[in-house]
Amino acid sequence: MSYFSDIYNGVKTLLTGMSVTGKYFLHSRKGAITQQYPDNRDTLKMFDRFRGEVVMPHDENNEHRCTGCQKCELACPNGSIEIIWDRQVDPETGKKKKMIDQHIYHLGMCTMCGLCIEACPTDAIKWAQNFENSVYDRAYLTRVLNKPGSKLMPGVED
Amino acid sequence: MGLTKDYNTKIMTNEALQNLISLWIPELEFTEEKSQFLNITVPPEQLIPLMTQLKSNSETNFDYLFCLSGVDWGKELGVVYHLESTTHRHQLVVKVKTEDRENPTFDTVCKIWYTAEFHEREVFDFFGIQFTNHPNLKRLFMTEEWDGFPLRKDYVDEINMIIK
Amino acid sequence: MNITKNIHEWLFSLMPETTASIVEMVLIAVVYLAIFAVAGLYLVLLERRVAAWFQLRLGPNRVGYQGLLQTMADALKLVSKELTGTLKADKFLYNLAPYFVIVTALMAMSLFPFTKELHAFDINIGIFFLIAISSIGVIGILLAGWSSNNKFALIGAMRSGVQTISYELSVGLSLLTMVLMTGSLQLSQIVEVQEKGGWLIVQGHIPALIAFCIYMIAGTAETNRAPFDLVEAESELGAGFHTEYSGMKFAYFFLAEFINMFIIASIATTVFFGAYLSPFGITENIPLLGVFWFLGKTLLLIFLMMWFRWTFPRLRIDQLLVLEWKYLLPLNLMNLLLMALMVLLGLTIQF
Amino acid sequence: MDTTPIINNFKSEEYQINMGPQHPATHGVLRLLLTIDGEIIKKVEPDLGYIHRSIEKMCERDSYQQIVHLTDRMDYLSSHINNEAVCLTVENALELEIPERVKVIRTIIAELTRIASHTLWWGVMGMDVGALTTYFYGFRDREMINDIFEETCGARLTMNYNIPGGLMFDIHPNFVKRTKEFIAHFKTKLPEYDLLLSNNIIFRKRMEGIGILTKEDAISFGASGPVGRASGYSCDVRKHHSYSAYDKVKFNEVLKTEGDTYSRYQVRVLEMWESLSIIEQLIDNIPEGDFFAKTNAVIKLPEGEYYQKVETARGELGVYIVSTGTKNPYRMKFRSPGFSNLSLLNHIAVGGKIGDLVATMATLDLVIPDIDR
Repeated sequence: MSYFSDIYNGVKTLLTGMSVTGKYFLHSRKGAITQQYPDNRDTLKMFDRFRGEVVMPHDENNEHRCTGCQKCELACPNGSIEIIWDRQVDPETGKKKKMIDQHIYHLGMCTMCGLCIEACPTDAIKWAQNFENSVYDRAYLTRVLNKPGSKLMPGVED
Repeated sequence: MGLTKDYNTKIMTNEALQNLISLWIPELEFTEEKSQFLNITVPPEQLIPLMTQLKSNSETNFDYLFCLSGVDWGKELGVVYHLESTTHRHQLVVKVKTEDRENPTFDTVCKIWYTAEFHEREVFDFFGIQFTNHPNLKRLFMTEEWDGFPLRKDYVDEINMIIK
Repeated sequence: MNITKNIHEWLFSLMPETTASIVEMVLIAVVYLAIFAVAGLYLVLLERRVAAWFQLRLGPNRVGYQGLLQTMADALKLVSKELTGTLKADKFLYNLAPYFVIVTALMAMSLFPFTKELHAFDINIGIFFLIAISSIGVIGILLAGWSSNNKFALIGAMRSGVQTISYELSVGLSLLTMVLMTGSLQLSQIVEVQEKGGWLIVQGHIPALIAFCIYMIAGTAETNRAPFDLVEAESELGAGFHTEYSGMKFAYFFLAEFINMFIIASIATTVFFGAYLSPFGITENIPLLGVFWFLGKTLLLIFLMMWFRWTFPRLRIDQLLVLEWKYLLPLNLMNLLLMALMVLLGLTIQF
Repeated sequence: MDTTPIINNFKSEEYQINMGPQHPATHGVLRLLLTIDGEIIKKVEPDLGYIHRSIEKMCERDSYQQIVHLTDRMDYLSSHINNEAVCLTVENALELEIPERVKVIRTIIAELTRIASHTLWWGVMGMDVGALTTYFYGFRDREMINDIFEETCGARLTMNYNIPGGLMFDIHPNFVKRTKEFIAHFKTKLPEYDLLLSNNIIFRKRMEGIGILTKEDAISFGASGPVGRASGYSCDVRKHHSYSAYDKVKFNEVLKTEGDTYSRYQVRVLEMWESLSIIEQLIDNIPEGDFFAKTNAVIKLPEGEYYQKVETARGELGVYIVSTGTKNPYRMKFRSPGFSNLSLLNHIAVGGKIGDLVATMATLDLVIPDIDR
């Protein structure tokens, strides 16, 4: 008789399985878990800690907080940050001071580990929540983070 | 499920282990310095007798080889065996070294622990250490025609390696 | 049905009788082809949408309203794709295989009674013909797997051969069980019996129900759909027999699968659920609504097959054979005897 | 360019077939060289190295902080636990006192990672045996965990949340709330896993009695994690060599004795319940305090050898560091669970059919970057 009870139990488990999927089918109107990505661009907001790319915020006077200490460059495991700097005379104090010329960031090499931002003593760089990073040419992935003509915010020291 | 077990039981202390093992093979080097385990350095020719004994002796019963790594100590090449007993829960490290960098050869332990077959292939792949009697000793990760053994300290590859 | 009658008279007035009848046949064939090519396309869309709803997704909804033109676009893409093949393939058989599959699928289409009048080809061995035709398709699959010079495809094809030969038996026997009640293989006769005495699944009650279950299982296996999709078994064989096909040749296989599904569901509708007959005869006065009822029932059964597909894991090849030879076949034979006894003793339910 | 020489000594009925590197069932770029007689597997020979990045060599040039992010890329499904392994090794070597808060948070996230990994595995497992819908149900639940991770750590997969000494930053204020939401959600969904797949007759017939691994073989092959535990081999590192906050929570080590594919499946599903209970015990009791212990900017491990094992979702991950006292490790070795688990595939798959091989491989839960480090 186990032959028939096997069939009965087998069919029962199959029907239970079908009831699970059937339940989702009936609730499919409200239950879609997928997002319709390019359409929901306006409402799609990433979490504030999301690691999209490294940016250097500038204030309205075109001033940033990077002193050129190169700690981020040292912390980066992949060499995605390069800082070109020289010593210039600070107009206020008249002393020679390390100033960044270009803060170069290779997004293509970045693994989003966040060590550079942890390492930065002056909070000059931070994460942006932008995730649409695809470009047509690899060269666009190399970015200069400080804007042209920008200078160090006064009062920011190592 | 439902099995109550006493975890973290060690039957033999490192000292007792050392005393026992030194009875089998006299010329072993024991050290506990700079490591959390008891370390045994064994000459290559004594490796198989020691390992067989470690596995089969009911007091030691090291039946679990949980790590097998090749190490390049600069002058010497060697293999480090991390052993654990699943019944007695004590751990042991066995090291074997050779100064022959051209053609380093040890005996395989993959008859004792099956897992060693893959691990030894990995060591051969990266350190060029030959294991005699290994059933299928060939490159595991690298391609067959790869030149050199990448994890050796004297390996140079100017294209693929970025030195900081 | 006036239009068809008018065309018929117009054709016969235009040309000699033989030519006219040939032209008429060709016309009917073209109409059927067109209808079922489109039906196949929309079945693909239906499958994708239904699958999406089972899987908490939305499914294709971009091309056209709610994605209605999606499969058209896909077909266009497939037409424009390059036809690639393996170097050492047996070119003749390789090219022949997709046609084998699609032609047999389309041939079976002509037999179904959509309404009393809309019935292209009513032969007295209807069901026998359907079973025969639907098992020719496997030759196409075997050819495809054999000729494409790919071991994965070959394994798939061989599995297909084993599977179809086995499950052919169950399809045939379960339909035979129903034929015991009708006493005829002709589809129009079968429907007539149901018109008089109620749907066969009601008339035959328990054995008919068992026969229906067996038929659905075997029918799903016959169309090589999950849980019997060992032929394709994407996680085991990549894509099985059509691994090496691309473009329109692949589309033929793809389309044939869906048309075969339609055929299996249509046979079930005709034999078990009274084809175009409405439930309790509510729309008996409007014969054209028969099409609606026929398609409605068929789609319900197709939905059931989709439900199977998106719920169950795949069987293994030996379990597939165990299921057929150890479970379905003995049950089927018992069921056949039971039905014969019932018909003999007059235990069927008649309205 | 075929680098593997064709093995001759075939019998006349046998033929060879390449499963992978591009094959749906090998989950990545594993290449299996199968010798088959009809449908029966005669020999399985894995060919590795398609995505070998030589992480061990890269570690030799990186500082200890930098090494952590490389381990994300090993077993990407339990990246947090990999990070934890390296951090624990470094912390033990430095004899750092780690705040309780860090330990508890690490444990919670590790268990969330385990659930995330197992739900993904469950979905893919269903897909491997042909039930495609499971994939989406598994991902639905995993997505909630990924959102928790993203909110707290900033990344969904390669989190790099641990640093030697603690955590990179504190948990997000929403972390506790979201985790509780997830627990409530997942407790209603986990029974569905059983209804849909575990009890299904087809699934059970597919899984039961194939790919049998005995306890002795499991130990000898170095099987760990669910693979070992399904064979009755008690190998839970969380129990035997407790780390982080695992000594403070009560949980069972899920053990099965059959050692077949179905028991490996069951162990993983039951482990999700255990992980849930661990999280439940800890989530309300996250102690206040610092989220890191102060370390030097340049970490130099004292000369010596260090070994630390942790239990990832796949099994025992060992980190072996040989230090010469500099800021880089002299030799770093990862003993990955997948590597040992793969080595036993030939042993348990021979004699089965192609379908069995796929099911067996699915329950080994191989992640190829973990093997190809």
